[in-house]
Amino acid sequence: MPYVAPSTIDEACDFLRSNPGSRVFAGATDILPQSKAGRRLPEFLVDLKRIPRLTGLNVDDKLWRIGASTPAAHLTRDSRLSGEFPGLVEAAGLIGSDQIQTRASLGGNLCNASPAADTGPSLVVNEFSAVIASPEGERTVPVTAITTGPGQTSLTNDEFIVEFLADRPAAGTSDAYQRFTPRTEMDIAVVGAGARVSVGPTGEVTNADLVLGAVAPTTVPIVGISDALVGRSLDEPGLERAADLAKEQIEPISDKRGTRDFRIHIAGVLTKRVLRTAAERAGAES
Amino acid sequence: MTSTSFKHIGQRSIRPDGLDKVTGKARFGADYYLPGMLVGVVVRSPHPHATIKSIDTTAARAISGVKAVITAQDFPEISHEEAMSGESVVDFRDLSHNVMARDKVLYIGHPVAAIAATSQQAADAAAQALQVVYEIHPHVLNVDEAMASDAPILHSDLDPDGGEPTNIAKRHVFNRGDTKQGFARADVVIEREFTTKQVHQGYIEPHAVVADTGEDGRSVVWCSSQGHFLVRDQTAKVLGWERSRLKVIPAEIGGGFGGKTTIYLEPLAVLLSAKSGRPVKMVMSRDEVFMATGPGPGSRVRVKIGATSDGKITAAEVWMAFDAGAFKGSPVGAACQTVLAPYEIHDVSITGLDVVINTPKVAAYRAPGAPIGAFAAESVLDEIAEALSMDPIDLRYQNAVEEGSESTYGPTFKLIGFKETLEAIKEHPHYKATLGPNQGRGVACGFWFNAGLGSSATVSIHEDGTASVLTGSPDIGGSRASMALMAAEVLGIDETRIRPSIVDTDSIGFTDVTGGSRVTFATGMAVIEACGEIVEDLRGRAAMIWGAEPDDVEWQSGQAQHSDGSKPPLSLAEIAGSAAKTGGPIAATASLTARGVGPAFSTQVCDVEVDPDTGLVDILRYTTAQDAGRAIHPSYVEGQMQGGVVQGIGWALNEEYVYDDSGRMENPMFLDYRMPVASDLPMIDTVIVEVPNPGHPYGVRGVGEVGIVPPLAAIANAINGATDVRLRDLPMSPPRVVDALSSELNGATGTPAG
Amino acid sequence: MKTHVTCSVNGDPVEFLVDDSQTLLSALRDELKLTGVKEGCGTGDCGACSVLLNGELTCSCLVFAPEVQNSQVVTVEGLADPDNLHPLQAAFLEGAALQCGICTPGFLVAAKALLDRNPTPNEKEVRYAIAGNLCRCTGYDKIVRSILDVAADLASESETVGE
Amino acid sequence: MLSVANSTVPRVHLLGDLKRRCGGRKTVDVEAETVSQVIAALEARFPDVRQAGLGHMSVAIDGEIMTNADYVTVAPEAEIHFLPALSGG
Repeated sequence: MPYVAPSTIDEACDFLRSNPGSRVFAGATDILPQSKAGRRLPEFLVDLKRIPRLTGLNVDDKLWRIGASTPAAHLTRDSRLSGEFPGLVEAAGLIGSDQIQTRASLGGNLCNASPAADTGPSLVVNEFSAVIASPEGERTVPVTAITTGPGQTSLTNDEFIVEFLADRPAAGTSDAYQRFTPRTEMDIAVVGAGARVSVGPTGEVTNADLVLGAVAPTTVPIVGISDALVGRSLDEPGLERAADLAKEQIEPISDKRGTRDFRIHIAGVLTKRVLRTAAERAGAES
Repeated sequence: MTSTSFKHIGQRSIRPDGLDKVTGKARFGADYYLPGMLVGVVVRSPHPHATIKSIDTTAARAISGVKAVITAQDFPEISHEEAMSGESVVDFRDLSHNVMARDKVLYIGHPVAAIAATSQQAADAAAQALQVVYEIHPHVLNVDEAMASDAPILHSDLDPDGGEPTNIAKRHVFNRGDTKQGFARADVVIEREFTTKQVHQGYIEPHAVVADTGEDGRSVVWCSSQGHFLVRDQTAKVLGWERSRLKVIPAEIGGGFGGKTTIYLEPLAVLLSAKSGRPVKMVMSRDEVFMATGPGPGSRVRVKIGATSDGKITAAEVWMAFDAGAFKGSPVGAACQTVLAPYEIHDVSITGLDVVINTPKVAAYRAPGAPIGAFAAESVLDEIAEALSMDPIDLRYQNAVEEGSESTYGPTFKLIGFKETLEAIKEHPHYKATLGPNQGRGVACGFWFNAGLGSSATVSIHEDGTASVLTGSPDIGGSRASMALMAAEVLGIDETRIRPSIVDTDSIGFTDVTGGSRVTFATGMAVIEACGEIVEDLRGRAAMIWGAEPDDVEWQSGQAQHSDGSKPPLSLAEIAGSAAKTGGPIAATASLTARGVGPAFSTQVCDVEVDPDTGLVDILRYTTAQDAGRAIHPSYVEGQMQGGVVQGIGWALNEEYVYDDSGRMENPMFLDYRMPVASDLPMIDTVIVEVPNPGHPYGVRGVGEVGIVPPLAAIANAINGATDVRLRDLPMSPPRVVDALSSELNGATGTPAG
Repeated sequence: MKTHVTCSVNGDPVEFLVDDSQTLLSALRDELKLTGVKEGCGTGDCGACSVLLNGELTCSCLVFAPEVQNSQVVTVEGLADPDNLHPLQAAFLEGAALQCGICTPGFLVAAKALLDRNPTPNEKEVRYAIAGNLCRCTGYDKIVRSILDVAADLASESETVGE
Repeated sequence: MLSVANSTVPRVHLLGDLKRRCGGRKTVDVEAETVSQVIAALEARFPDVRQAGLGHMSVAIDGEIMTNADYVTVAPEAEIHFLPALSGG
């Protein structure tokens, strides 16, 4: 299984087109354990870390660009990103240990397509889009279009994510990510919750979004959160309503990491906590 | 005699093997590479219970690079023979069948063949190509399933009651007095049922071995184990070899906790090497460690304790069923003896069942069996204290055993330090600190016998006045430092001038395993004895030099001194320097069975905070007091206490084997087998209590094991303090806590008395 | 077919041949015989194989060996200089921060990575920084204390320099 | 003399299975100077004891638990218990 490390997007695309047995990777933090667990390694290992556009963070007046292979540690160390997307940075800081975060990337976290991936809810709730390279050229899709089920994505074998894009958040808008795990570190989310909340000048909620992970085959945007919270200050009845909405809209499974009932219960708890944190960050009175 | 009267003992010296371990030079089991070395792999059963109909090795052998393939056919048939091996009784037929399945496979991961090849790829390909035909049987995964009336039977020859074969391998019964009368005297009687899951010792170093068989048919084996003599003897037995055909060289060992007091890979590597004529290295992967090496048992336990209104325990009944894994031999017997051992109770009835199930054969795990019994008994005692509105330490103190108390398992205690550990915790600031909302405090106690067994030591004095101390006890936790300190104390020279080494099976007398908390006690005793002989020898030589009688020579501070002060003292180095003129080499050996074992007690207090929404239990503060007898090297005594507590915390909160319906372990990796990480824990405060063991020259008791006994109950009791809810099923993981809290809210009463 | 990798390990130029699917851990141990790097799990869950790869703390079991072409790798063998132990190594010895010692190389490398980035961590920061390293013997108490001791020494040294 | 108080010979204390095999007695006094003689004496008087496998059990003499203690001397006033052999971690 030869290793190749293209240095340009075109080179990578050409290689992938002519070698259908290839698999792209960035941090290798999933592909190597999977091969240990018996999954066969691909015919070619295509390392996407040597393409400059895929590694790095850029921000202009309007837009954030995060290279798909950028290690999570580069996100957590970037104070501007932490200021504008604290929730996404929290999620990146929860992917495995420090050892893992120097390697694991947003692109890998999304394309490994684990329902429990920590950055999924934050990417979705912040409406990130993904620039996808393919032999036919580049296209941009919402991140929700990428993962289609556990271990499955909509990308074809010769496609890969170049970077993630998002508008810079407006003043009075912030996000948060929280997950539940039995251990404080080195664990997989039993439930993960990403929230984005906007508040008006008097501290009332003007918009609220919530996306949950590890409660269905792919991330679940919860419908009706804004309706439950908009116009109110953060009060317990509103949060209770949001928690009920979350619990109604998810379809978790029971597995070694948690039962269905426990996941539903925790989804309700995290919904309230993560919305409160995001709202406080956005300037709401608690 | 207080610690201050010692010059070396009690010092926190730098461990002699430390430099190699912080620089990466130390060689552990997997760190040996020999010229021409082959890679060995094990082919394992994918079924939890099946008859092996046939094994066809033709295709596997045909793969290029494959040098040897072995199955049970290559091992001798061994009949049932029980003998002491290590610290416990081993049935060599079971041992042989566990290292290589003969007729039946009894768990997923049970070896059916082993292959040696020139590369990992070739070995893996051969493993894939091996053809095994199985006839699959239904399986049982816990004691309840195994004892059901229609349960599939694992072994046709287990029938403790003399009837039809069952999965109950043994029934232990300890009855004393009359529990009926005892309970009649009680004002409060509480009976509860508990369950625990299998847990793994969790050593970070996977099992590893290199075997090299010479043209003369003798093998040299490098491996990490808790006892290389045990590896030699068990491997020889399984292979039908004479023991002297094997020389086992101990590698540094990366943790054992009881799990490396048996053999798995060693006979396979030796046989593969013998067949291929080349060195063979075998290293387990982490999932092999989980699926094929010793977990500790899962269990179901019932405990009933009665007490008078003023807190005197009047009677106790205990029923315990432990799973043994695929072959008999769970530590339920030890659990029966330890479960109530800290307390003076005259009317007791204890029954223990050893039950086989279709999982890996259980192995010893730190104070084997005792934590499970203590989880149940110490939880019930806490409820009694609550029912009587008594301080939980006062209740225990009132019933605590002391010198002269008759133990629940029979013998009368000599000098012990249990009450002193209770006092230490009661007086500790931790016990009086205030608690916040959702926080609770729990206490629990534990007992462990400790072990003596056989040890050897050879001490040599070199011409320059330095010394070598050789033993056969693998050092898992700093015991070389303790050997050097004890030798320094006897010889009177600085410990930095003493080099302690652990040497191979051909280079020292037989030595039992590093287990049972015995090394500092028993191997230390051999070192002390050998050093004592050296001192006698040195006195004689000084007398020779002075033309005096040996009785006129005293040994003080590393010097020979004439009793009337008429001669200037002769240092050890001076006498050693002229050794050739005074009788030649100075060396002594001691080989002994260490008598005078002193048992260990621990009392622990724990504060937790429970998140009522998520069920997460946070350990806020933890203090452990333990009677060490005498702390030879206090840092490593503390280390044993802290390590034992944290293993107990893991067992209490999150660790468990999760099996799916097909009998496959679902979490054979560190990501999902959740051992505590650093951020889960507070500092673990220690109080070393020193009530010297009268059976040891320096008062040493063992310190390694008892620390893991109290935490399960201490944490359960603390959770009750925080939530008013008692958890009786391990692990007390967030889903369990949430369930318990919500059923409490719904008015349920928890586990009913059985 | 094997790949020829040239890189720096502990400051020395090295080259080795590997199968492309081989890990950096396997290259260090099996090819270069740097056995101070330990394998506890092979899945990035125990940290025993921790190395610094271009200065970043990494599990060498999660790196394909060919990835380190032209890179700098530091293992536990490279922490001490010829005359002196690294302060962390000395502190681990003084503080009895190891029992069996199998996890020690990984902890030392992880602790170095922490102190390189944050010379004055508090207890919580230390505990989270080493959460990717499992130790089953010590309960972490003496490891955390030893790292904090080194941090305190670094702090007082920098104060002294500042004066 | 069976189960009769006799302060000049070792006394074996019996629990559970062993007690049953010795006709329900709580203690048995035996004329013996070593552990193996104790076992032989017990087996001679109570043939059922042979199935208990005393030779593979630990023995506690005056509170101290030992294995492989066949030739260990027992004092005239010794208190003796037989216990299942144990394992330690």
